[in-house]
Amino acid sequence: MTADVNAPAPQTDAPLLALRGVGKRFANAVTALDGLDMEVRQGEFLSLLGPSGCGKSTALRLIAGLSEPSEGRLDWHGEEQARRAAGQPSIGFVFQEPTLMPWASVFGNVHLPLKLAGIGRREAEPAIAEALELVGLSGFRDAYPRELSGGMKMRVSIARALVTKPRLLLMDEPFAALDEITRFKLNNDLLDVWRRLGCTIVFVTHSVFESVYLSSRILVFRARPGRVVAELAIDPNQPRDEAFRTSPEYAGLCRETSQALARAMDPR
Amino acid sequence: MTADVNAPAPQTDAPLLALRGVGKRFANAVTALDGLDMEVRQGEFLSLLGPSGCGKSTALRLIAGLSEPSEGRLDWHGEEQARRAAGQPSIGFVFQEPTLMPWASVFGNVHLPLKLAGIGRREAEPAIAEALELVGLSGFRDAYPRELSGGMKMRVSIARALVTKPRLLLMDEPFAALDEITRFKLNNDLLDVWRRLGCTIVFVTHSVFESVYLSSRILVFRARPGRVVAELAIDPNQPRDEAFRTSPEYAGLCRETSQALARAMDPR
Amino acid sequence: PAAAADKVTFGTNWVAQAEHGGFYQAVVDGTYAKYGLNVTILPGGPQANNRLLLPVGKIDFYMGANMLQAFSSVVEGIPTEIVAALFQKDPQVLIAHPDVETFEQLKTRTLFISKEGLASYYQWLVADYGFSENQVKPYTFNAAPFLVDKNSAMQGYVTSEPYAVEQQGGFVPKLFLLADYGFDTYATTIETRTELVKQNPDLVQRFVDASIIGWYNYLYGDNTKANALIKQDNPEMTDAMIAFSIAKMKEYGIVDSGDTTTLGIGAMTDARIKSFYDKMVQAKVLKPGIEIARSYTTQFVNKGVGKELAPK
Amino acid sequence: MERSPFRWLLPIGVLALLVAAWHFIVTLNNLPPYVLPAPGAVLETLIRDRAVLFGSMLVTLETTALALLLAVAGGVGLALIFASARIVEFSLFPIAVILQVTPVIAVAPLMLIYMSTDSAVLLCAWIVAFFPVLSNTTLGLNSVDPNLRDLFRLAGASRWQTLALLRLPTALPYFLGGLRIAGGLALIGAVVGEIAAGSAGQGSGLAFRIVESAYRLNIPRLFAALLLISLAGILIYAVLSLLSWLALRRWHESEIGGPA
Amino acid sequence: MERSPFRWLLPIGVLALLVAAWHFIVTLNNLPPYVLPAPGAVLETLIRDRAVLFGSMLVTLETTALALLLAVAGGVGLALIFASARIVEFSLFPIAVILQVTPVIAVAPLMLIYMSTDSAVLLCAWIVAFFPVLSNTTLGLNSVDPNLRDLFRLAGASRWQTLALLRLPTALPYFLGGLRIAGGLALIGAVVGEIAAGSAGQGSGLAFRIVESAYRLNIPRLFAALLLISLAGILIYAVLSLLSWLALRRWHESEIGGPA
Ligand SMILES: Nc1ncnc2c1ncn2[C@@H]1O[C@H](COP(=O)(O)OP(=O)(O)OP(=O)(O)O)[C@@H](O)[C@H]1O
Ligand SMILES: Nc1ncnc2c1ncn2[C@@H]1O[C@H](COP(=O)(O)OP(=O)(O)OP(=O)(O)O)[C@@H](O)[C@H]1O
Ligand SMILES: [Mg+2]
Ligand SMILES: [Mg+2]
Repeated sequence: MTADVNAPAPQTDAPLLALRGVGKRFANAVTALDGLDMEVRQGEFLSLLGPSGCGKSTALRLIAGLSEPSEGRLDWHGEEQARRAAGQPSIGFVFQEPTLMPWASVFGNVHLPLKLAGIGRREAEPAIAEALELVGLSGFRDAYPRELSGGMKMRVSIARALVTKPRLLLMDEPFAALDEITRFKLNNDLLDVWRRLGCTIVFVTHSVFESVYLSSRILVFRARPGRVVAELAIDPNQPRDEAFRTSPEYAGLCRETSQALARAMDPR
Repeated sequence: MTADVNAPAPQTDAPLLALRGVGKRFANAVTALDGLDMEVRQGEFLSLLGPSGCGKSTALRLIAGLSEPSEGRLDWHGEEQARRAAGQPSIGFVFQEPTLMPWASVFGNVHLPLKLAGIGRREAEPAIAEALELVGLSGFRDAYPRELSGGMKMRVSIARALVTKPRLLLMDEPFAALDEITRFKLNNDLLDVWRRLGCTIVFVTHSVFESVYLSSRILVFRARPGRVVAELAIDPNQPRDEAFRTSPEYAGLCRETSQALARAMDPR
Repeated sequence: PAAAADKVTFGTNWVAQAEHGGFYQAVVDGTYAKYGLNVTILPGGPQANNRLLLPVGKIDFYMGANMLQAFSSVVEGIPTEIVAALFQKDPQVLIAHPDVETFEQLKTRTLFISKEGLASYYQWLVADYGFSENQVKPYTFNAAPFLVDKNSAMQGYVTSEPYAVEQQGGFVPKLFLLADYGFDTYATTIETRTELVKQNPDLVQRFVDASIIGWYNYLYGDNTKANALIKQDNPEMTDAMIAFSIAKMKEYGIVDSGDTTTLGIGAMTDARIKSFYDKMVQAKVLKPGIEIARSYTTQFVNKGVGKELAPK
Repeated sequence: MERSPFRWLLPIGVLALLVAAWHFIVTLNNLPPYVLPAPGAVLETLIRDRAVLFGSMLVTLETTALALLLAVAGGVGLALIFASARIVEFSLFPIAVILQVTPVIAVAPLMLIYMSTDSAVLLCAWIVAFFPVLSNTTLGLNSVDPNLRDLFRLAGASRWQTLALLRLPTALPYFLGGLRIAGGLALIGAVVGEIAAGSAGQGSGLAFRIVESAYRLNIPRLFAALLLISLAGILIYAVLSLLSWLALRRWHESEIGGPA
Repeated sequence: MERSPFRWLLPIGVLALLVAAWHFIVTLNNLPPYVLPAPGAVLETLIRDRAVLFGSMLVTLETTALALLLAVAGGVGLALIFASARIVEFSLFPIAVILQVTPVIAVAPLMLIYMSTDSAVLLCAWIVAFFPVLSNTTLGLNSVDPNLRDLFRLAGASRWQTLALLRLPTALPYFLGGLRIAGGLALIGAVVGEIAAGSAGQGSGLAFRIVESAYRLNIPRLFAALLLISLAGILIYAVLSLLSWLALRRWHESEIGGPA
């Protein structure tokens, strides 16, 4: 499978979700987020970048509705608002840890979201096979999680998030455990998926290069309390390919992003 | 703390360990390694690079003695041989997963190897504080693992491996979950530790850049069955600093390594 | 002199109650002391715990329930024997609702019988009267199932269960004392080790004599102190219950009837024991050929001890 | 060794050692059979009275099996009800505890008023056996990996799906642990139930044999009956351990590396 | 709700409901007290006979506490021995199972030959209670995260250190689960032990009150005794749950989010 990196990007400017003055304080008095304002736009590929422990995962969990903000609010817009009201959010989440069910095979783990949607084994088979093919694990469908390498587990988790073709894809450092070549391939595959499905992706990464290569927009976080300190927009219609990766424009964007990140780490 | 990147590297050419024709086959008939020949030299910084699932973690576990090869053998040399015979291997291991004890605080987790060596809380305090300072977690000594972000957990794990100042340090993608700035800082800190302690480091990574920046030697693995397909030596006395990172020499080495990796991924 | 008194322990087979009255009497009125004995009574419980303590020497005398157990001791080679029988009649009774007129009618009733009962006298009821095991339901020393099931009867001690039935059920039940229908075992015996009989017959004699006197005094004398001790050992016991038990013991001649008028309380005769054994063999409760003579000795009883204490 | 067929010899060897010790204690101290019968005498009795004893054992085993089955059904069923919310668990657990601590010996007569002997025995055995299943299963149902729980939440899993596909598998090792405890308890529950409420006479279980033997002071026979109970207990435990191994060997730490 | 102080009202409310149902069953069916006494009558008896009953309860509770303590010591001790190697566990577990399934009712008379009544009662209660602790602790000791085990191995941890610092903490939630089962079992073990081996008469425990009340058809009093046992059981369970919560709330899933 080769990604059609030249197809038009699905981005629109319609807002999907706005976080307004969101704060998150944990029981142990750690303030993970404070006064976080950010927007997620319909169909964009948004990357969150920031130092370790700055609240990226926390923000992603808030967006997913897995935890409630201690202050501020989340506003959903448009179609998605209706969907959520009807209790049919279509979210794919790749957790920072693989989060596989130890008692199920690779196939079973990837099948899970479909099964939960009432799609049986037989019916789900093609979609699962496709997802496993995408992450290069076709040969391991009957293996159990404990028989997989770290990167393989993470790939199963990615396949599981993609198999439902969700409208909103939240990914928490999905490629951190992967070698560069697999990573590049999956970068392209993900872009392809994004374009084909026209879905919205919020992507947490530590790699400046990756964020620039993939995103249509990058938010840079600072730590404790976590909030957005910089925003970079990248032309979504710019084709993402080897040529882009070696272009001076890319290098410039990376430098810019790196500087923003460096500032975020030492904001004083 | 700034790393003294210009101190002489501790490398010698004396072999520490040789793996000869090592194979590893798991109970489920997956052959993770087959005919692996490699050497670890006294005092070197050796990186293992290779596609996901190629057997890097498996090789590291064999070196650590955590699993036995199905075929072939491991020969320890010199001082280390005697040490092992006396049952006093001094190994620090950073697992691919954080592997923290959920019931112990950050302090307790880092204390663990010292405690096992009979060093009490009070006595161990300065070493633990130093290790936590190194990974930037001084403020979290009383937090429990489940209250930490993914990257923070991994940093605790790194601190735990460093706190004993081991003679052999085995690290399985220690920095994969970290942002680039933290990562760069820890890269330098690790080089500093390596030089100061004169220890041997075997380092698994997915980042070509990282491997070139850190290592005195790089082994590139191919997958199923896993074995070494390329070897690159980098002058250990070359200072590792921002200048090196931006030098054309560095870029060339990175390109060379990337190509070796690309060949490893498609060996036919 | 109290200092020289022999310390002996007497184990009973149930919690303290009027059926043990004579022994308590001998304790409180100093009869045992007078016979040079310092007696401790160790009450039993629903499990016949104390019985095994006799052969191993933890207790010196044991209150046996009936002759059957003594016979099985012979079968199992346990060196104990009966030295006195305080109850001439086994108080074992079948308790029925008032509509039951005859013993025969019980054959059509559900019978609540304990496991021990089923293994012993009930086999005799099957053999001699044509009762059936199928009509039996377990008796768990609680009369409620009997009270609820109007078409049933249950086992009991004539001196004991009928009281609870009268109180709670509000009717006077029909009682069929098995002894009156031919189940002629002795009951509430004193058992001791054969070795003790051989080596210290004097001690045994003193215990038997004092106990017999205790029984005379308990039945016919002032038993208030004995009853107080019973109530102390068993706080569940009430004066009404004790009065009921004593009345029944007298009414049915449990302790003092038949041979006792001539031989005194505690009497045992070879003929009676032989007759009972033969019946049990007939009923297949016991095997033939048991040396029953080894299960008892009459050397300590039939001497008319204490007879003068009985009202004329 | 851990995997060799000889491993089965070990527990048997240990038991043999125990029996030998027992034998020597009896012969050296010259203990009479009513204090402690020699193993030989017990075995002899077992063989001589095999018809009666094995017949009784079958009756008891039947009760045990049924009680265990019902304990599983009841324990898991209650655990599922409790699992619906912490607050339900909190409100209803006292009732389960009351059931657990009710001495069946005391309530058996009341049971007999309303049910047949067999049902009463079964109920007694059930009361004794259900709690470990309930308690361990509840613990297991509450020990779900929070990340996996989030995953299910996100995937829009219904309460029921989360239960079936997440909480139940998580609870499986705990449940199987509870089951191993319940197995032995069902057996003694059956025996105690028989003592408390069981029928006597022909066709009755081992408890009656025990009571009867005790009454007749036939201690070797009492021990033969106890021996059968012990064997049944070991058998039940072995079967449940095997079951546990079969269910968990592919993924749970406790069973990776061979059946316990 | 889950955290509010009113949560304590819920189980009490449920129990109150149960008592009300009990009351109406009795009055509507006009049940005689010997079949099922009304709650009022039971309470009355409880208050009237409080001196005797509470005295007995103390005796029983003392036995229970001691038995539970010994069950923990014995269960954990055996689990530690078993933990030394799978093969040891495999060889010795049958003995533990034999102990578990031995009906104390049957062997109590034999125990009395060798020990005092009090010890025999204690032993009975112990036999009933130790197994869940043993079984769950063993399961927990074998459920160690394999990565952590490797970590310890690498750090040159001694067998003893691995046990103390890794396996025991891992086993803690399992152990505490076993303890909650054992708590109730120790209580019924004490009651059964008292019935089987206990001396009757003054200073004896609740079991004796129960047996004697049943025999005398003083059913309200029997229920008063049962009530006390139930209350004791709930109390023990609550204390053990609290203990469990205190020990695990900072790290184990089963207790994060409030005591069960
Ligand atoms: N459950 C929790 N309880 C208490 N504190 C928490 C909890 N989860 C996260 N935190 C704290 O919140 C802060 C942000 O955590 P978060 O996981 O969002 O960081 P992150 O940006 O994802 O970091 P990383 O890149 O290392 O994964 C951290 O300081 C962490 O210690
Ligand atoms: N316990 C196991 N049982 C069976 N197969 C295993 C086991 N551990 C690893 N494998 C297999 O061995 C191969 C090598 O695994 P290993 O973990 O060494 O890979 P790796 O190079 O570390 O990969 P990654 O970069 O993804 O961590 C994989 O194909 C994996 O499926
Ligand atoms: Mg994170
Ligand atoms: Mg790996």
